[in-house]
Amino acid sequence: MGKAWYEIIQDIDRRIIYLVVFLVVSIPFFLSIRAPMEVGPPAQHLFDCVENIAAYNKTAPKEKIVLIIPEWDPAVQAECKPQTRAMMEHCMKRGVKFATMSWFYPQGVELAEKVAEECEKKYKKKYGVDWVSWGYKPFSLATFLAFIKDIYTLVEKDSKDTSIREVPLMKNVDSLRDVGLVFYVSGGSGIGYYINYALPEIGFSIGTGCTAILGPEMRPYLDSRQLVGMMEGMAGAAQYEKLLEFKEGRGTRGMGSQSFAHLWIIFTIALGNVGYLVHRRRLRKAQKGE
Amino acid sequence: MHATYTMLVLTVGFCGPIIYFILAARRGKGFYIRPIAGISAISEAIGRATEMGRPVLYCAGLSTLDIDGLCSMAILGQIAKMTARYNLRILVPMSDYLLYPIAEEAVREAYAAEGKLDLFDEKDMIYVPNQFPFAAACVGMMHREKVAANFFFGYFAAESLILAEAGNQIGAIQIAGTTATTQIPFFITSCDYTIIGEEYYAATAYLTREPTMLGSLVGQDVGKITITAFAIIGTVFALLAALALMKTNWFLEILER
Amino acid sequence: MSAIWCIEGVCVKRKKESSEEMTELDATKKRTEFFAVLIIAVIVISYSTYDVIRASATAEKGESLSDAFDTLCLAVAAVCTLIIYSFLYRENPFYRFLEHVVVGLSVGFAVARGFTNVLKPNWWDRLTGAEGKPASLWWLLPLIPGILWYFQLSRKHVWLSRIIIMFFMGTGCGATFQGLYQDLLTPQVGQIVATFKPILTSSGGLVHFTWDNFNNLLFVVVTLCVLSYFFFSIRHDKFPLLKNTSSFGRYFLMISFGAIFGTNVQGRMSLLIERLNFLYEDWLKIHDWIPWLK
Amino acid sequence: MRRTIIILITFIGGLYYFLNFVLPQETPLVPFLTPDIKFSDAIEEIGRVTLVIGVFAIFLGVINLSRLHLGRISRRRPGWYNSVALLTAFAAMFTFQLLKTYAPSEWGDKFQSLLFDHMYAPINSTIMSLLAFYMASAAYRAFRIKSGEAAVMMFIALIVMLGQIPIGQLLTSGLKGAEGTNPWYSYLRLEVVREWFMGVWNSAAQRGILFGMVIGAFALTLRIWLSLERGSFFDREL
Repeated sequence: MGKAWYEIIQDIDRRIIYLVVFLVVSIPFFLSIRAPMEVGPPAQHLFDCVENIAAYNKTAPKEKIVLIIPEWDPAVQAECKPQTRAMMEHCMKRGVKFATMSWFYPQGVELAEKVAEECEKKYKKKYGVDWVSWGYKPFSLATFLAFIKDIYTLVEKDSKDTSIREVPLMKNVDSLRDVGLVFYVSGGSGIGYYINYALPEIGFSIGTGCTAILGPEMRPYLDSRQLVGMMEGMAGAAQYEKLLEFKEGRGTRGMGSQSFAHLWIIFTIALGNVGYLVHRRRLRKAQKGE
Repeated sequence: MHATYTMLVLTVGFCGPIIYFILAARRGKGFYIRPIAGISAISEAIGRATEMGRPVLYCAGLSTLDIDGLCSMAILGQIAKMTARYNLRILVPMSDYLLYPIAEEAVREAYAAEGKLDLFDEKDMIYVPNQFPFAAACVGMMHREKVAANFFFGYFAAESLILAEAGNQIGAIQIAGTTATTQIPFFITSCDYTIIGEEYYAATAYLTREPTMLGSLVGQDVGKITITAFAIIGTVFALLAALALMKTNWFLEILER
Repeated sequence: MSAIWCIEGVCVKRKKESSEEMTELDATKKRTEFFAVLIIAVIVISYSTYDVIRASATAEKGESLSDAFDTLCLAVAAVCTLIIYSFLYRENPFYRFLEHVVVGLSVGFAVARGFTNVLKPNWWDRLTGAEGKPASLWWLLPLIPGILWYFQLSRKHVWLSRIIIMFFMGTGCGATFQGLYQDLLTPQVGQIVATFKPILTSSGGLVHFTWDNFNNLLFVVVTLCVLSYFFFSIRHDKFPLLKNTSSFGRYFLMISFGAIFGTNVQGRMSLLIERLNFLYEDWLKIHDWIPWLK
Repeated sequence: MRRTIIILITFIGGLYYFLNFVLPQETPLVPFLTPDIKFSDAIEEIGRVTLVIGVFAIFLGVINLSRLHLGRISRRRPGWYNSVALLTAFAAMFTFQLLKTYAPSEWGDKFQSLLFDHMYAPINSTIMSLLAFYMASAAYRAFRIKSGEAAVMMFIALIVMLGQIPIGQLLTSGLKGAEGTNPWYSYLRLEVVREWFMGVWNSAAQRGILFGMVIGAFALTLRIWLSLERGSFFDREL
């Protein structure tokens, strides 16, 4: 005896679901589909924070810089790379100088440097003047605390092996107090060190670019204003790209695949429920008939 | 980090009732404890494994030597005791080198306590460091050994759904408990029972039914009542301050000292 | 009673049956699978060979071997990716092989890292006085407790290993105390303190109940209801209020878990996008040969 | 006797960290004798020693793993070639990782990169990306309106999913008020509702779980540290 349609759609083989996921995520790679996002408050606040720093720098005697901490590796680059890129684009576009360094992932800062070099070409900026890399520093709480007190005890050379005092950008930077925003891009939770140890000492703003997985964990910090804003996953990057009017960004592009995959999941959920409800109704009718 | 005054007071405020009720329980005072179905289901799962004559798998996830890991080891000891009683094998892949010897010791102890030391095989305890190799090894074990029940107790990250879905595919009965709240939804969708948040720390108390442990649960409830009271008082003070009925929110000031 | 108080898996309660039907595939299915694997293997191998040859041919002088090796590495990575995906179809010998390989790699990596990152700088260098650190034979002392771990392997003296295990349990506990407060009460704005929010505002002598105030009220109510779900020792029949709050608490938990599930879909899809990006763009280089993408 | 020793050792193990937390920052290590050396200054050295002692345990796992797989190979159990692969991979990774750190050479590094960057890392991220598929099948299977709880979870998950993709946002983009105005119905836009669920409901529920968990962890810590914990592992006579 064959199954009724409402039983079939309740029990689709998982392999078919897998196959369709694979196909719908693949399609946008072969067709150029762009999908702009509506901007949410977390991304907007982060954007405003950088804008404020840019405005402050125009009038203040001493410029503030942005410190970008790329704590990611290739495994999460689908989300973290567009976030890093968007922030760097923004800084370069507004002429805000930035530094970058990583504590947990040696690869993080290398990958971020590559991203910065791509931006550099686009905006015709120069290493050392507009941005600097402080390199990878192995983390220990003691070194981190020392770093908060004085960056120069830890960062003696930049990642290109020049003495840090000779980098033009650093002439303006005496301590972490000259940092306006720390932007922590990560799929892990090391941001707690900045919130718990650095924030009470130094009143900078902290923003984060996190994977979508980490988003809910970051919410309480947003709520308690310990974080000014965040880019949440690929969608966060896409929102930021929209604010920047940066159309060829990887976040915006990835959202095409995301949309199709989401729609497929929603469709299967709906299908399963329709089957379930019809089935239940039929069963009830059958019971009444007896 | 050093304790602030508030923290010291709170430490005493939290520890005091716990120790008091543990001592009271030892003197023979009985306490009521509400049931947690996920924990009662553990023996059901082991019963089913016994019927099928297949091993069970215990997975502590990415726990390290912290309180989550220690709790997981305490639960492992209890579950291993049950599997020993029913002459079952328990497979324990571990991802942390510090917890690995502890797990081995816990399982050995459990089998020894039931007088089944000959059933204990060190080769069922394997060490696989790092998140995804660990997940791959667990999934492989589930498929090859055709486990009848999976227990996930400990700290989990992204691998939670990989493990739970693989267990679901082979039709194992699955019980999960974790403190990683972001992973609970995935356990809920793929496991038969999920133990949430604090229930996880209470699990050993439920499994042993020792008066000491039950007393501790009562003490914990006092701690939670304290937090509830704090939240309500704090909100009232925040309201008073917002309505400008008070010059400063001195309740907040005391807390932050 | 018990069923009411658990968050039971909301998954469809299937009849739990063993997966016998997966292992007993009929012969035709096996033959189809064999040919499918064969075809995929031929395509992958021929493409990789072509890619490697092309890389070595286009390389600068003296670099051809090195470039060919790099391209080969890329092919290895792609093959590994494909084999892992084959697990989605079903467990198979290729996956099993790769699983063992990755376990081996992982252990090798962990042990090597344990030596290079921990033992060498923290112990060996201090014992022998390398890297500008003063040599000190005191560092032989940690060996004694270190050896205790290995009494696990002896049946007779296994209790000695218990000493070191419990020592580590003790340190684990001691270190936990401060960690707990980091979540609860950090010096500036802790989680408890952040819960205190005004549920009314006043301006110009008038009292308002704004949208923010409503959210604040909601926040406190949800937090406390969820917390009340975790009360273990209070009888619900004696405290009817608790019965209500804790059942609401359970629904609030479900809302939170649904929200987490929803956001996670996005995160997990990103991982797949990243892998496909590797397969299509880095390995197959679709931008080089698909006309409309050039 | 043995039990007393072990209870004492457990207590001592946690004592330093506990005291370091409880005592004020200025407490000297040894009162009156060393006023300059603070109690908390010893944390680094103590941490280092415990770390070193701990790492010695890593070989225990390796010993067991080798015993298991050498046994399989020597007895020619089914799948013994997998065990060969495991041990070979282990030896190769270990050797090349050490070579890369202490004796770097071009081809040594290349092989290390083959093993790490082109096998270990891609396998890792591919296993992780399996989650995308599992997510879809778990959602399809689990989200049925069978109980109130499942329905709530499904409903919220749907809203959140729709609210985070452009197409979903397009559905309710008509509810936006005119530029600069904020009519009540603009709060019904999917991305706003999503934000609300994430920001208020989810944060609040998470905080509730967190409070409970902190207390639970507190109690367990106390029980283990003071050897009040009971259960097979903790109260067997030695």
